[in-house]
Amino acid sequence: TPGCGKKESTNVVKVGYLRSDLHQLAYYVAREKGFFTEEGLDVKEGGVFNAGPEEMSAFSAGELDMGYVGSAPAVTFAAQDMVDIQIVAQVNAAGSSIVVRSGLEAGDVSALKGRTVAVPGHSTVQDFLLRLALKEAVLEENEINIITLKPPETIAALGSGQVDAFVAWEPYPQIAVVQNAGWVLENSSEIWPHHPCCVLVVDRDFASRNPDTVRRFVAAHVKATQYINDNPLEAADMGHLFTGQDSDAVEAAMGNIEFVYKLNVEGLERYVEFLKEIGVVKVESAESFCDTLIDQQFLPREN
Amino acid sequence: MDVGENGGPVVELRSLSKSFTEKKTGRELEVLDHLDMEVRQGRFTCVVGPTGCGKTTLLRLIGGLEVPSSGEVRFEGRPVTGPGPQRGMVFQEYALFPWRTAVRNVTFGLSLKGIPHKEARALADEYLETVGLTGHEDLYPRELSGGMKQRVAIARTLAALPRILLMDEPFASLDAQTRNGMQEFLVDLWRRTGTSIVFVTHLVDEAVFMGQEIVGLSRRPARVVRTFENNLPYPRSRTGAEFTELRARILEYLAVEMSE
Amino acid sequence: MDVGENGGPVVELRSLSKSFTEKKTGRELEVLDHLDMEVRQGRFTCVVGPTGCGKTTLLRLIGGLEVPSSGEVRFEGRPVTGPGPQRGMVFQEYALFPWRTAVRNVTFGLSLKGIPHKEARALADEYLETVGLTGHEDLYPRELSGGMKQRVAIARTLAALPRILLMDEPFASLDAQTRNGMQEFLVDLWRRTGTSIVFVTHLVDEAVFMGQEIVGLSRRPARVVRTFENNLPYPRSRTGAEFTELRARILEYLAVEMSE
Amino acid sequence: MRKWKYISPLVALGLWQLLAMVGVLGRTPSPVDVAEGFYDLIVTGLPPGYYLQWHLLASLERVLVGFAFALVLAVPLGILMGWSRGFDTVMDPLVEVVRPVPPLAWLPLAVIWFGIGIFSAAFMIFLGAFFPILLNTITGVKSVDPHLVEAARTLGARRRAILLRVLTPGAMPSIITGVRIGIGIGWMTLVAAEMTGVKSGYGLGYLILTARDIARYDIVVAGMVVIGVVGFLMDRLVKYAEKRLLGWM
Amino acid sequence: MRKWKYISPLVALGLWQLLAMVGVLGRTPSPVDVAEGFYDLIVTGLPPGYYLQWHLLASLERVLVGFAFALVLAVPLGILMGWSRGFDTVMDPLVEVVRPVPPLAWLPLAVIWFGIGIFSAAFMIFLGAFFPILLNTITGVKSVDPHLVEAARTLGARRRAILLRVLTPGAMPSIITGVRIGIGIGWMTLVAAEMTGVKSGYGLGYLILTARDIARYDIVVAGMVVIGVVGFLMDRLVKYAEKRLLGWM
Ligand SMILES: Nc1ncnc2c1ncn2[C@@H]1O[C@H](COP(=O)(O)OP(=O)(O)OP(=O)(O)O)[C@@H](O)[C@H]1O
Ligand SMILES: Nc1ncnc2c1ncn2[C@@H]1O[C@H](COP(=O)(O)OP(=O)(O)OP(=O)(O)O)[C@@H](O)[C@H]1O
Ligand SMILES: [Mg+2]
Ligand SMILES: [Mg+2]
Repeated sequence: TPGCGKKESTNVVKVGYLRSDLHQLAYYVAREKGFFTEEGLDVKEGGVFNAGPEEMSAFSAGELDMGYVGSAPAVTFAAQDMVDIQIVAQVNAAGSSIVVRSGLEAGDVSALKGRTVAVPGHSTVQDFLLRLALKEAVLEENEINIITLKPPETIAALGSGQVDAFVAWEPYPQIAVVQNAGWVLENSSEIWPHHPCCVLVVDRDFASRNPDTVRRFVAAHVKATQYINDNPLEAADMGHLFTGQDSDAVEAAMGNIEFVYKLNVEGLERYVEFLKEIGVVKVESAESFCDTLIDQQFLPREN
Repeated sequence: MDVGENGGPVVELRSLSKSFTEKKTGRELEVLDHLDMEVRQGRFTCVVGPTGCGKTTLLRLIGGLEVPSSGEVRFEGRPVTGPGPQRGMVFQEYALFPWRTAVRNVTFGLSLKGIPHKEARALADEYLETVGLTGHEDLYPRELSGGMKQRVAIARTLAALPRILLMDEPFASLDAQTRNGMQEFLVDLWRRTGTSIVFVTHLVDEAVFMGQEIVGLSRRPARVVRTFENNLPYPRSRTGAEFTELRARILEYLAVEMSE
Repeated sequence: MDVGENGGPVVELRSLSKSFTEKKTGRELEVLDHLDMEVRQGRFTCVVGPTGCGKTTLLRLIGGLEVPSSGEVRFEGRPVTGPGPQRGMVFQEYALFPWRTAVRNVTFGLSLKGIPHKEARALADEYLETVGLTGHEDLYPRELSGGMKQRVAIARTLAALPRILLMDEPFASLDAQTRNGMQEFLVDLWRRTGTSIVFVTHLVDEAVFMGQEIVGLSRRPARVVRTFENNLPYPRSRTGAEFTELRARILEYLAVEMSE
Repeated sequence: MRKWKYISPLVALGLWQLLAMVGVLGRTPSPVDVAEGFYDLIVTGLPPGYYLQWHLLASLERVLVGFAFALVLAVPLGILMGWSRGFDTVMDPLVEVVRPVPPLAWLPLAVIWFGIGIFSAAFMIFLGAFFPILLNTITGVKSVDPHLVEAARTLGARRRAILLRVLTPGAMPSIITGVRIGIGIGWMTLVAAEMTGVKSGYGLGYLILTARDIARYDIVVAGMVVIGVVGFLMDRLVKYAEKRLLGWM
Repeated sequence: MRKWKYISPLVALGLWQLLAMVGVLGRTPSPVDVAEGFYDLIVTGLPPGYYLQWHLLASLERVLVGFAFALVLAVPLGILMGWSRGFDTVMDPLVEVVRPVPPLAWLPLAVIWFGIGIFSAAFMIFLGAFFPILLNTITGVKSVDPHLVEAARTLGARRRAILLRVLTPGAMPSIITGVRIGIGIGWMTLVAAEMTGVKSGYGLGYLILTARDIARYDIVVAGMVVIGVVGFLMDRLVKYAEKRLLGWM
């Protein structure tokens, strides 16, 4: 406890992550390749979650020290004061796509006019990406029908023609492709290059008491990220094991994900700005909010 | 109507046996054992016997609600194969449809015959008048007293125009006063309509007050112990010497039979 | 024991009135109207009256299960304020605890008094012997016949050592044979133990067969119409001339009262 | 006594607010927060422009459709199962194995079968409502006094009349209890049902899930309160209908 | 008749396979697919190394903990509410408003309050099981023949003895029915409960959600079958216990 004044770091880290999320492959690689152990860490799985909000709730309940999570729940929960966390590293950038159902001709996003498009959640990064794409195609939001649906259901709905297109994170777009349910209209990097996606967060109190532990954890994460980029074939195999998804789909999806650890601060600010605009978060300024939320000190220094 | 007038047999039971298989033990339970009996047209026949001897079973066999194990049940000369509106049953528990008003209980059988609603209603009103229930047509069974329920049940059965009325201890759950009233009412009704009646009871008093013929059954398995003729004139008194004498005679006779 | 021996009054009802508010209509229903009555020590008192006149209400007031609207109920000189084991109640519906065996129904009151388990069991066995139920101790109520249930209820009440037994039509749901047997049994038990008994019934026969004093109540609101002394020696016969004569006298008297 | 009727919700609210103010509840929203959430829902909507009343209406529609299917299928099937021992023996194991499967577990199949939109939501609600109605109908038919059936037979009734004029009205009290439980459980399946995806963007369950996604716990609780109160009112409504319908009881 | 007992599941299976083979079921897995899913679950596990039996055990543990809390709280509360009219009047509205709130709607709060792991899952199951037990206990106490209470009073029983020795055993049949329904509904809350996040990676609900994420519908259905069959067996078990416990009935 802070009151004791001791700064003796613990080696035990309770970590949370999302089940079947290919974006968070670095966690799995660090664990399987022993990078955490190399750093002298005892990483305990505090919880495997179905969705980001539950993981953030677990931070609220004090059950987790660190977590791999999407930037949407991380930012919204922090803005609502539901959690006291810091973002200490990027997990991936890009890695989402707009997929159109098979049999539907579409040259670009403007062809979606009057169509039904699914996003995985209101105000998610994917929601924002869709809005950006619409703006580019000079479409008003009310010219298409945006619905909310979780990716596993979305693919079934796409196959049966219930939705015409969807935006989701990998590997769902590639699964839709492999299943012949749809084809990729646009990758998210074309809409917003290097846009931030999943992040590594830490409980602020934990970070202040165990800065060294956090640093070592981030180091393992960095190592894992580099490993993925250096060994794409093996990484794809591990992605298959991690998610249980079809290996062809995983391999194709890997190409669309940028596994990076450097924080895209500017991108996060832009996303917070968007959340502020649609009234989801109420902060004075996106910039100062991100300033307090993001802590880059644990990342390795550039040389 | 002349009460003494009697026709031929309307119900004939020939060497009738009935046994049940007890569910728990799987044992065979003999209830009726080669029973022979006749019910004559237009007569008021009472059946008395100790509890559990098989009176209800006997009546249900006549009604066609049970199938004999052996022997035969004939009604108007033809074998009985199932229940039918010619043989009207009046149950001890009234068995009124609780979701139907008095009059709609009576119309139940009528509308089954395809009689149009209005006509059925008018007929039912008549039958309710017969049993003295005018003014209570639209009450639900739970709003009626025990005696009134019993009358509705009788009216409902009468409306189906049965050629014989089978009554299974219909007054058993009534209190003494109401019961006496219902006995008088039933005798009166029978004298007016002339239907044949088989009335089951375990009270000798009741049988002596109403029946022209009193059939005494033995303990289970039931046989007919003896049939008493009762030619006392109607309306009968419950306290007269002849009444008391016949009652005592039957009780004694049955008691001797029972103690064997 | 000499049946003729009588003590002073054990229960005194002084100008007792009771009315209920009907839930549906909100009307006041007068059930007892300034009723005066005394029950003498050691006597067998029967209370008869028509259905719904207030017999049960009267007994419940003595038992302390109802509060008088006005007037007073005294037991052994002291006002009654609630139920207690000195005044044992025997209900028509047996009111046995269905989840307890016969003997454990009897030990219920004993263990409440803090009597240790073994001792209570031994005492209960004795009481069950008194009512002739040895060998049936471990049966559950649903496994007992109506008469046997009634005996267990009596044994249970006796075990609480009441100084008076209040019985509300306890035999009403028994069939005629069993009922007669229970009447004989109760008279016998009373002659052996000498407890005071107040026995409510609507059957004059029953009252005449058992009671030393027969209190006739009027229709609601109940008043005491008349108290008959019945000095016929025990064991009584149901068919003797004196019996029939007294029965007829009471019936007639009540009938006149009722028809007013 | 009647005036004490509303004391417990009030005391519970007060206590809740007190605990929140003392700070022991941590991040659980207080009643005042929830009131503010309500205000936002009514004035701004969530997502903005999507107001509370439309969320409620959309949910009610789904529940009614699912419930109507449950009613129309469960009652006749229940009457047949209650009446025919053979039919009951044959169907019972199937019913008993399907019954405990959580509606939520059907979600993936519901989407495959019915797509998104009202029918897959209604299907999940159907699953919740169907079994209580079915089981109560069976029980109701079995508990009809056999004397009534016998009486009807001696009055000349045959199978059809026994089913429609004796067993159905006789089982009605139990059927209506089943309807009450069924509509309650159907309503309780709402959140799961709306996880099948809503096309319109409306629905109380959808609202709760959206609010959760953006950490608006005040709105989560406001949504729960609406579900609770509406569920309570629906129950009272059915109870009232029951009283009118079963006047003879 | 007994040999017809298993005919309906068999016929249903056959029909299902037939429809799948004809191709009308689209992506719905056929019984043979499901059997293969079972094989995978038992041999490979999902995620690999996580075998079916451990999923089942983890779920059973959660359900039992939630159910135990429900039992321990609902029975005494129900007895008090059934016995004291005042207490009932005061508590009833609160119960009636909280009751219709879907367990799934509590999910966000459950995680804040109990974190992840067994207690938040158990809390959701608790919510499912609590109300049926409570309501049945209340009904049970209210339906105890008032003559029994009066008889006990004339035998010298006071409040404590009335509550413990008359009302509690008298309400037992109804309480046990509540327990049966409660454990059933608790079990049906499983998938929702395991959406709170699981620490161990085990759980049938978790399994179904995982399988759904990766579109392994064969395993989704296999999980549903396990839930259905176990739910059925649990019900039979409680029924059996009921028979032994209520020997006097
Ligand atoms: N369906 C049945 N299955 C098994 N046993 C039966 C059945 N119906 C009647 N019994 C038995 O047959 C015997 C005669 O029964 P029944 O009802 O005919 O007697 P009862 O003379 O009408 O008696 P009570 O005076 O009590 O009405 C009883 O021992 C009863 O238990
Ligand atoms: N708690 C009550 N509330 C309202 N009315 C009551 C209540 N208890 C009894 N009564 C009414 O008081 C009257 C007398 O009832 P009571 O039970 O004392 O009659 P009884 O003489 O015992 O009748 P029975 O011979 O039918 O047992 C009846 O009209 C009854 O409806
Ligand atoms: Mg009989
Ligand atoms: Mg009475």
